[in-house]
Amino acid sequence: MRKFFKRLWPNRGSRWRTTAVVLTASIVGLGFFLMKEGEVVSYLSDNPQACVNCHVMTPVYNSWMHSSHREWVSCNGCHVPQDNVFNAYYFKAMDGLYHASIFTARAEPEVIFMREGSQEVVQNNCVRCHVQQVTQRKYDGFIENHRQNRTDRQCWSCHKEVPHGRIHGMSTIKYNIAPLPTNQEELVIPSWLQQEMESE
Amino acid sequence: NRKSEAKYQYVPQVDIGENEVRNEVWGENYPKEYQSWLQTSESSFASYQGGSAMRDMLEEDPRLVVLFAGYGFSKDYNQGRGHYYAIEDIHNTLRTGGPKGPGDGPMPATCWTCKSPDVPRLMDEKGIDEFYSGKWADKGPEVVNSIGCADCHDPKSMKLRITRPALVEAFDAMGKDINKATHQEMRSLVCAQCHVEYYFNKKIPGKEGVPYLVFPWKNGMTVEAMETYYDDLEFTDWTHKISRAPMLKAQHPGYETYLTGVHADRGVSCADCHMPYKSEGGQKFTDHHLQSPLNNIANSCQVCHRQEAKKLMTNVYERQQKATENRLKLEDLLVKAHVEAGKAWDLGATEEQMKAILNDIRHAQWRWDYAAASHGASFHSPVETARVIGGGLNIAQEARVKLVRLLAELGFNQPVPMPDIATKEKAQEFIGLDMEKLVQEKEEFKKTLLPKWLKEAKAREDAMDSKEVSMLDQ
Amino acid sequence: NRKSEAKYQYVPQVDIGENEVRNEVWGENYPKEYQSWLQTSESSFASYQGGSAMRDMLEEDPRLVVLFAGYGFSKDYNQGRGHYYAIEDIHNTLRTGGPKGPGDGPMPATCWTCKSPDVPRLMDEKGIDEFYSGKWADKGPEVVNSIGCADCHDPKSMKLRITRPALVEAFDAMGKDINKATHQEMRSLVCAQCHVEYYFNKKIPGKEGVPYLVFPWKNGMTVEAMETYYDDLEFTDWTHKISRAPMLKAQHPGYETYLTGVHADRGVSCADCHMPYKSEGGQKFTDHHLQSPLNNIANSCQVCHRQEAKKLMTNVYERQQKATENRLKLEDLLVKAHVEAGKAWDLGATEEQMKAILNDIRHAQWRWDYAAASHGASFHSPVETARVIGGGLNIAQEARVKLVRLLAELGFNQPVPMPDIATKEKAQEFIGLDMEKLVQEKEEFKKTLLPKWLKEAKAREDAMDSKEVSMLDQ
Ligand code: HEC
Ligand code: HEC
Ligand code: HEC
Ligand code: HEC
Ligand code: HEC
Ligand code: HEC
Ligand code: HEC
Ligand code: HEC
Ligand code: HEC
Ligand code: HEC
Ligand code: HEC
Ligand code: HEC
Ligand code: HEC
Ligand code: HEC
Ligand SMILES: [Ca+2]
Ligand SMILES: [Ca+2]
Repeated sequence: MRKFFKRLWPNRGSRWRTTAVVLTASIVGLGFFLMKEGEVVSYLSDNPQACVNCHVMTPVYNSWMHSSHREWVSCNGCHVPQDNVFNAYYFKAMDGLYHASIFTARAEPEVIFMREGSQEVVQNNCVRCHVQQVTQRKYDGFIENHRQNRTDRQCWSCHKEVPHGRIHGMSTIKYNIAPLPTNQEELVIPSWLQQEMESE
Repeated sequence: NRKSEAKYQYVPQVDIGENEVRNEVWGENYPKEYQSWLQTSESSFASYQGGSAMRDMLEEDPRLVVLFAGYGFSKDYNQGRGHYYAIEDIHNTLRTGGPKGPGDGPMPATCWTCKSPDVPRLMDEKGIDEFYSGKWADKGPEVVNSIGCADCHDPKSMKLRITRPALVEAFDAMGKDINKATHQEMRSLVCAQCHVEYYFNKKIPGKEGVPYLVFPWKNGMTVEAMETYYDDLEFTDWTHKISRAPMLKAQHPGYETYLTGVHADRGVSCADCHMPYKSEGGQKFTDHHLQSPLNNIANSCQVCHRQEAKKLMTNVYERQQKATENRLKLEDLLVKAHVEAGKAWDLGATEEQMKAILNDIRHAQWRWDYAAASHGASFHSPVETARVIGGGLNIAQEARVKLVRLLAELGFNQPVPMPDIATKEKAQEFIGLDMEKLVQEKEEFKKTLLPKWLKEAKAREDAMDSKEVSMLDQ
Repeated sequence: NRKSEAKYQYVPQVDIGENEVRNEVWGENYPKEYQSWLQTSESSFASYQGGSAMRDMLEEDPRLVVLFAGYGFSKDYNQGRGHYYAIEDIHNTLRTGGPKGPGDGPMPATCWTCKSPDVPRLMDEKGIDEFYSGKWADKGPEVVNSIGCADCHDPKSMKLRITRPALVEAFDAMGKDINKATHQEMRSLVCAQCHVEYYFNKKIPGKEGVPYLVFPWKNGMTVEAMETYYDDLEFTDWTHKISRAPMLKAQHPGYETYLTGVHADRGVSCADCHMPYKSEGGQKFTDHHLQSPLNNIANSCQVCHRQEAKKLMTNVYERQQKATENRLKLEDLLVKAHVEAGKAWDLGATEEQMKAILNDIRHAQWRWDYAAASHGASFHSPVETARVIGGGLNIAQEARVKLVRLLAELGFNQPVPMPDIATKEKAQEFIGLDMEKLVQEKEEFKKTLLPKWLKEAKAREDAMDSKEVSMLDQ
């Protein structure tokens, strides 16, 4: 990643320098545009809809929506460190930047994988909530082998369904109809009914 | 922008109109949902008390015939089955009788409300009051598509939407705005358009005489709140033929009872269990085969519960059986109370003497029905269901204690002999129904009027074209 | 090896003897468990229907006085509180009367069985039959330590163990071997030694006259199975003073009802909720402050449920309130039935005429008690509790229907006037209890006999030495 940007950056004094300045300016401008376009402010929240700003996130949104965890934890609860506030926003910013650049470059793969860093974060988050269930001796009778498995393996190597289901990939959910933030139409009733209701 | 791409990753085949009633047209754009919707036509699964198989409730339990004496449900009452059959079943039921043409038959047009996407279309075209007006037979040629896409979806965005005014009005009456519902709530509210207790209010100021569909939720949705609502209105569905009690019919308060259960409390929606995700060839979509989740435990319950399917099934059956046990006791008491009240009339009881008794019978049977007709409730909310039945048992017996005292006063101090209602036929004979005539009329209707309706509808729909989406539109 | 290291991480201070009854001696080796055990002496928490605070059940609900007329529970009945108080409470209750010395008083020795670790010691020393024989007062000086370590633990390995023969015998009767219990089951079975329905069987062949403690589980643990068991034996706890019905007392069928709930179904044990882990200074141990989990939601419920504490508390209260609602209705009916039956006797009813009625009263109150006395059951198993109450409502009213008919026959055809039982005092007066005398006798006992018992016990225990563990033993 760093290499990639280094190569892109023009050497001091090169003819490209001026062009680069102009380019930088436009990139910043574009950045603001992208920020608006990407509803960046919404990323500061824990609202999972922030993540569906990108269509590539709709399969994971939808699978989460249909998972046992929907009522308990949304994206950030698993994918962002929850140990302290600073860490959380830092991780989110880095993650967000990464996603945004890949997305803008249209380089998203058909099947997305968590990077190693993310995996650690997620594993820690599973443990954060389930620590008692997976560590207490007294639950050994209730759930076998958890104490060992906690350290040796990733939770989702067994709990494959949690929370995105067994099948992954961009087209695993055919009609990615998620409540897009761009689609903020508020009525849940057809217009004829709305008129009728108003006329009363 | 790129975000909207998501919405149209698929290639729409047709442009679906605002009032597109033909499910197969929607199906061209959404074949998987449509294919699974078609499966609601399956009718082979039977569970302990539910499933999609045809089950004649009156045959399974002839006591119901006595409970409903003087009312349509004593003629014919089946367990609900798949959405695919909504139209067919309302054609076939003896409750709608054998109309000979417009203006004829026992039922109002309002009966169509929960059976078809033709309903929102007609309401849009004619107005709501006009839709509710007239006889069931008047709109026969207009309502022909079974419950489908347009009932729950906005054709443009495919977002869930509420198409039935009664639900919107009921929210209004409770001081709530249905447009504030969350996405997750909508996944239950679309069902709450139909799977709810209702009545026909013919006395709405300005709409007098129109059997307007109303959900009686103004005071709340508990069995007591709705009872007070009806008592305050002095509303009565029918007068019982034997006891002459002013009865209430509870129709499937599924949503109301579901709300009192632990699943609703934890944010689990109807669609989570009855329309879970399904995988086909590596793709996931919402299974539109709405059915008993017991026929689909792996995709529904097991998303959240790791227990074996058999165990989960047992959990459901256990709760249903416990509810049934006391519900049947209550049923027995109600049959006795009706018959005993009939005896009291025979012996010359006065209105004055009967008043409190009949009111008890009304309230007890209302509780029984609230628990019985909300078909899923013994699982959706077993504790509330048991509470309601317990209340009913108490009131039914209260009626009987009073009845015994009255009968003694009238000179009859012994158990009142009970009729033989061992079978549906015997029970129907006991309450004086001429079943042969009813069946005969229905047959006549199916031979003469019904084919006309269907022909007329076909002609109308054939004339509607589906707009293929041109490449340019995309 | 490393495994035994784990076991003996702590340095045992004393060598605990097989029959060590003094909790403080165990406490030297296990200070954290002991300290938390001591907390069962706290008595300030009150929840909607439970908690550790002293609650006079008869004052909270004077109807109970009438239900128990002719039986000890009409004199005095408190909500159970912490294990710390088991001895104090059995000394204080008016039910045990004011014995003047050995051989005196209304209660048998068997009453001690569930109150103290002195019990297994005595059974070991004297034999089981001998322990159960004689009067409660006979063993007063012997039983002084409140429920503690030796009741549940093996002193060598600290493994859980069953020390009460009744539980072992009940397993035998069901054809089960308690030694096959899993570790997780043991975490409930130690409680099932005491939190269960029981009766005193004086007719065991070979032990005639000994009020032998028996759990009536041979046919099963449901309310019906135990009822059949008692009916078959023609067993009666007492004859009701007003109705003369042959009554059954249900004592805290906590374990039996728990087993029918979803938590038991999912393998959750009593200890999971009532003895969760606790952390202190980085060390985890089992919290021996047995109490209402509602005073400790974070460590109990929230291990498995991530809802807010308030929500979980509401869940519990809701279930309890729904059970209470119908339980109170049933209570009302039972009071009426007893009084109406009394009236019938007054009017000259015959045994023959009353028989079926009294049997109904017996069965209805048995159901009420099964639901009421199993204090946690309205949460442990809300659906089963509701089912049981529903059954009771039906039977109680059946009795009343028959009573009304009989009363009419005896010439009394109107509602029977009910007594004023607005307070505990009024109710006790109504059933003819001489409370002053009872209180007086108890005071006398506490002033004279009780101090002697305690002195005698102290002398005995002071003579017992605790063996300090020498370094060599380790
Ligand atoms: C309960 C924890 C949890 C929650 C909540 C959660 N995720 Fe995940 N997520 C995971 C786990 C575990 C994986 C890895 C799945 C695997 O590799 O099988 C994952 C994988 C992913 C991936 C990689 C793609 C894939 O399909 O494996 C993306 C993208 C993702 N999550 C985004 C989201 C978004 C967006 C949300 C909120 C709408 C969300 N996650 C909510 C735990 C969670
Ligand atoms: C700007 C568009 C966009 C947004 C908004 C977005 N993502 Fe992503 N995300 C992507 C793209 C593109 C990828 C694929 C990256 C790859 O695998 O190369 C991705 C990959 C991921 C992954 C797997 C890779 C990794 O980092 O381990 C996770 C987890 C993830 N996203 C979570 C989230 C969460 C949580 C949110 C909301 C807080 C979110 N995403 C919002 C575009 C986005
Ligand atoms: C914010 C808290 C939280 C996080 C993070 C979390 N869970 Fe959960 N999990 C819950 C709750 C709450 C439940 C539901 C428990 C209940 O039914 O009351 C649950 C249920 C489960 C279940 C049982 C239901 C099922 O779907 O099988 C499993 C297994 C599970 N979680 C695994 C995981 C794994 C694996 C992760 C990490 C990828 C994870 N959890 C992350 C809170 C969390
Ligand atoms: C070797 C496989 C394996 C690994 C790794 C594993 N688990 Fe499990 N887990 C199981 C099994 C098996 C069960 C038993 C329940 C079942 O039938 O699914 C279970 C049950 C659970 C439950 C209780 C589910 C319920 O029904 O309430 C939770 C919560 C859970 N695991 C969380 C985790 C977490 C968090 C991790 C990682 C720290 C983890 N598991 C790692 C196999 C595993
Ligand atoms: C937690 C899962 C769950 C939820 C949530 C749920 N149901 Fe059910 N429902 C069931 C089960 C299980 C049955 C019993 C099926 C049987 O007896 O075969 C059932 C039965 C029914 C039945 C009777 C079906 C038949 O076969 O006769 C109807 C109708 C129904 N539910 C509608 C609803 C509606 C409407 C909602 C929301 C208001 C809802 N359900 C919410 C699980 C659920
Ligand atoms: C508020 C919506 C609503 C209205 C109005 C309504 N129904 Fe229904 N109807 C339902 C639902 C929901 C079911 C499925 C009930 C179930 O099985 O749980 C049903 C089931 C049926 C069935 C099939 C099962 C059976 O009972 O045999 C028939 C026939 C039927 N209705 C006829 C009618 C008639 C006639 C009327 C007018 C008196 C009517 N409906 C009014 C919602 C409605
Ligand atoms: C337009 C009205 C309407 C709507 C909306 C509706 N239902 Fe129904 N539902 C009915 C009627 C009517 C029947 C009975 C059909 C029959 O028996 O002919 C029925 C039957 C059912 C059955 C019984 C199926 C079987 O196989 O026994 C289930 C389950 C069910 N509905 C669940 C739902 C759920 C869940 C929703 C929302 C996602 C929903 N319904 C929305 C009217 C409706
Ligand atoms: C009884 C109500 C109901 C009916 C009828 C209905 N749907 Fe749905 N539909 C839903 C629900 C609920 C969802 C899930 C929405 C969500 O989770 O956001 C859904 C989701 C969808 C989706 C989104 C993609 C997916 O699979 O999750 C499509 C497309 C769809 N339905 C098409 C159809 C078509 C085509 C028909 C008619 C053949 C139809 N629906 C009839 C209730 C209904
Ligand atoms: C979307 C998640 C979800 C689905 C789907 C679901 N449940 Fe549950 N279920 C829950 C939650 C949450 C609870 C409440 C207990 C808790 O907080 O852990 C619960 C509670 C229960 C209970 C205990 C309540 C009682 O009545 O005693 C049973 C039994 C149960 N579910 C069975 C089922 C069955 C059977 C199905 C399928 C028809 C099902 N569940 C579907 C989440 C779900
Ligand atoms: C799932 C958790 C759970 C389990 C398992 C459980 N209990 Fe409880 N128990 C409770 C709750 C919650 C209450 C209600 C406390 C209150 O009302 O304050 C309660 C109440 C009680 C009470 C009355 C306490 C009081 O304050 O009056 C007793 C005694 C009791 N339980 C014993 C048991 C026994 C014995 C078992 C096993 C056979 C058991 N419990 C299993 C949660 C549990
Ligand atoms: C099988 C075990 C067992 C036997 C035998 C037993 N008890 Fe108890 N006792 C208990 C349990 C368990 C409680 C706590 C009940 C609760 O509150 O849930 C209790 C509570 C009490 C209390 C305190 C609460 C109250 O009722 O005031 C007294 C006093 C008492 N018992 C006296 C007696 C007497 C007297 C006898 C003999 C007739 C007796 N016990 C026999 C188990 C037993
Ligand atoms: C030796 C008999 C005995 C055993 C063993 C026993 N209990 Fe008790 N328990 C009692 C008695 C007696 C009382 C009532 C004490 C009183 O009120 O004086 C009681 C009271 C309680 C209370 C009420 C406490 C309060 O604060 O209101 C709870 C809760 C309880 N027990 C739970 C348990 C659990 C859980 C177990 C097993 C881990 C258990 N008990 C084992 C006899 C026993
Ligand atoms: C009412 C039953 C009961 C009584 C009384 C009781 N215990 Fe326990 N004890 C338990 C249970 C249940 C466990 C958990 C056992 C397990 O999970 O293996 C336990 C665990 C322990 C442990 C193992 C370490 C731990 O903290 O989990 C020790 C040590 C212990 N108790 C000491 C004592 C001492 C000392 C006393 C007396 C002051 C005592 N116990 C009284 C039921 C009881
Ligand atoms: C060791 C795990 C565990 C503990 C501790 C626990 N529960 Fe549960 N609870 C469960 C399981 C498992 C279910 C069954 C639902 C399921 O399968 O998800 C359940 C079900 C429930 C339900 C739904 C059943 C019903 O009656 O409607 C409620 C409410 C509930 N628990 C509340 C509590 C409360 C309150 C406490 C603390 C006093 C508690 N639980 C302690 C595991 C636990
Ligand atoms: Ca109605
Ligand atoms: Ca008993």
